[in-house]
Amino acid sequence: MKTSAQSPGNTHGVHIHGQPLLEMPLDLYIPPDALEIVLETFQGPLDLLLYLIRKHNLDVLDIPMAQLTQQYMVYIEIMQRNRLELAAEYLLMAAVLIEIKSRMLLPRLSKLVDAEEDDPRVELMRRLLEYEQMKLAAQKLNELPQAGRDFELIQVLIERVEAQRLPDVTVEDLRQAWLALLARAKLNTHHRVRREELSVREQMTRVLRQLRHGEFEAFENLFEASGGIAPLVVTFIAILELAKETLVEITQTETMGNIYVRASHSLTAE
Amino acid sequence: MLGQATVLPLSENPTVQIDAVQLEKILEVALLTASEPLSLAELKKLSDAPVENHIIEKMLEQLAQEYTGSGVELNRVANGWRFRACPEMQPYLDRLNPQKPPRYSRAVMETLAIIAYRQPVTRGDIEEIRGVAVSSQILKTLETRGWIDVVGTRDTPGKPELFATTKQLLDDLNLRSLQELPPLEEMSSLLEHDEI
Amino acid sequence: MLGQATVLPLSENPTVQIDAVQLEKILEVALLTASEPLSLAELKKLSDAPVENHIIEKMLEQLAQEYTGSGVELNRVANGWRFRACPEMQPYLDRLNPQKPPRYSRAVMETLAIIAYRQPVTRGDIEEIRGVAVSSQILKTLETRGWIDVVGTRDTPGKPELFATTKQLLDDLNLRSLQELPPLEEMSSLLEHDEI
Repeated sequence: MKTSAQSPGNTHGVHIHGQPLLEMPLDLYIPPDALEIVLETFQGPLDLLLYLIRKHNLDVLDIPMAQLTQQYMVYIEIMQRNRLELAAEYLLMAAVLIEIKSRMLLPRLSKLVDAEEDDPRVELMRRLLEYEQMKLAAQKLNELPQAGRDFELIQVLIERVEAQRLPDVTVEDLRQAWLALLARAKLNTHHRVRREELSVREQMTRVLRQLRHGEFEAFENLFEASGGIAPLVVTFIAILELAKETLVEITQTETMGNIYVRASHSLTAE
Repeated sequence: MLGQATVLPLSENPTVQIDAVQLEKILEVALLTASEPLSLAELKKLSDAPVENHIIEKMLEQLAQEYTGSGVELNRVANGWRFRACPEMQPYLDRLNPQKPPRYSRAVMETLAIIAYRQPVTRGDIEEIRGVAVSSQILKTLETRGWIDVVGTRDTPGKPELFATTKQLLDDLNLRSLQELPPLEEMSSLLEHDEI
Repeated sequence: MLGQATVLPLSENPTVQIDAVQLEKILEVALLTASEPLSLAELKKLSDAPVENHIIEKMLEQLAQEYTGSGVELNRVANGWRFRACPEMQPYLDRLNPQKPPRYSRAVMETLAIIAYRQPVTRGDIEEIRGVAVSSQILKTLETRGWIDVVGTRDTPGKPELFATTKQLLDDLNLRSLQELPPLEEMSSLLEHDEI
């Protein structure tokens, strides 16, 4: 595993900004700034207690409560004197320590009870060990290489070179659009939506398309004979409709002569 | 791509020793991880010892060469050098990132519906039915898509163009003829009743 | 890395013909371009014909092998396979992007450790172990990073939320499962240790 900036060498001592904190004079003058940094570095009363225990080489299984409590109180006092924002947890822990200490002064009432179970320090010991375990786990976790911090991820560009993808449309979309129009048209009652044969419209378009060249086209050429009678009728109606809308011109030079059709205006744009 | 790197004369100054294999490896990784093209100036920062431009360029060309035939290519672009996936890999990559196709706006769809059901129609007809102006952009969108075209002009003042739908539209909708569109009768009956 | 691909028996079904060289090339490009790890299920989509998992896995292992010694490695992480730059390349890459992501505070890391090793846990559980209040900011930091999320609530008064770590955390730490996290220090070793 890769080592990181966090000192992995001595994982048990208290580290302040990566440096093991070996000296913490208890009764001597401490530069207030340094102390502030130190105190802010503690993660809470358990962290401070652990520091004191490890620093003074105390036995976690047999904590000398008087000594520990006294040292803890020194820190609390310094914190208060420096008007550091003192979390309530620190004061609560002070109370816990004093309580344990006082209970240990009391004579054991029952000799039947197992000494260890009766030890008022057991719960504190359990908490200290559990916290220390997690504190060390956090250090190790932090030493694991992290994406973005200790290694980069590969990401090669995908360049979308093809034409922009066009929307898909289904018949249903078209139907919905039409329905929306009708719904709106219904609100504007003055607007008339005529019932009409779509096939006629289709034939109108077909005929117009055929006449796009602008020249006269023989009338009969506009019909597709292959489809049977119905399409012929529809085409005929379509041509009449086009004439009515003055979209086509129908001419006949002589009676019974050939009928010619052409678009009213050839498309100059085409 | 490792192992094929040849030793290049990295500098005219013989006292500066640069590990060409190592530098090419670093250039490759930097280019693979970069989110933007890397300029020569940036790439030069990767070398422990000063390197001249043409040395770096030669290395980049060699690197590009090594990737020839793979699905990835090293390109020189305006801002520098960068890797990209070859365009022909796109169909495969699209399987992983299915992009949702964009949708046409309501205005576009309604215009298309009017042209489909009322063809041939002028822009004025469409505006009358929709009750709002139809922007040129909408008609252009549909024309570019090949779904509508101009089939004539109406013999009225201004000679407005008549729009109709194309066979392309039918193909794209998987229809054989306009008659296969949802019938208008159904629509009108909906209108007569009180649903919607 | 092209050219060294060998032909693998791609399917037990001999009628299905798959171009192994082509498929390996596609896998490589897909992995190089992906922004997230790709699962086997996703990688299988890249094949034109159905391929079995173990064939794909064999190809991926071969691909990983081909990159050995380069500055890039193909890893299997919790969410699948992905390429990353080797950590030893980081000092060079940092020259291009000098601003490093901030390191997390001890409070954040301890909270993360408790969630990782004791999950699922409530905020109350975390506070009990740490002996101090856990600010919402800490949990938010971890949630925003995508490293933890709420997996449920405990059936106690107040219905506190239960936090757990995500696959994203494992991916970012280049791990396949929670079991690959560093083992917890044994309680006994904590007790024995008496020196500083």
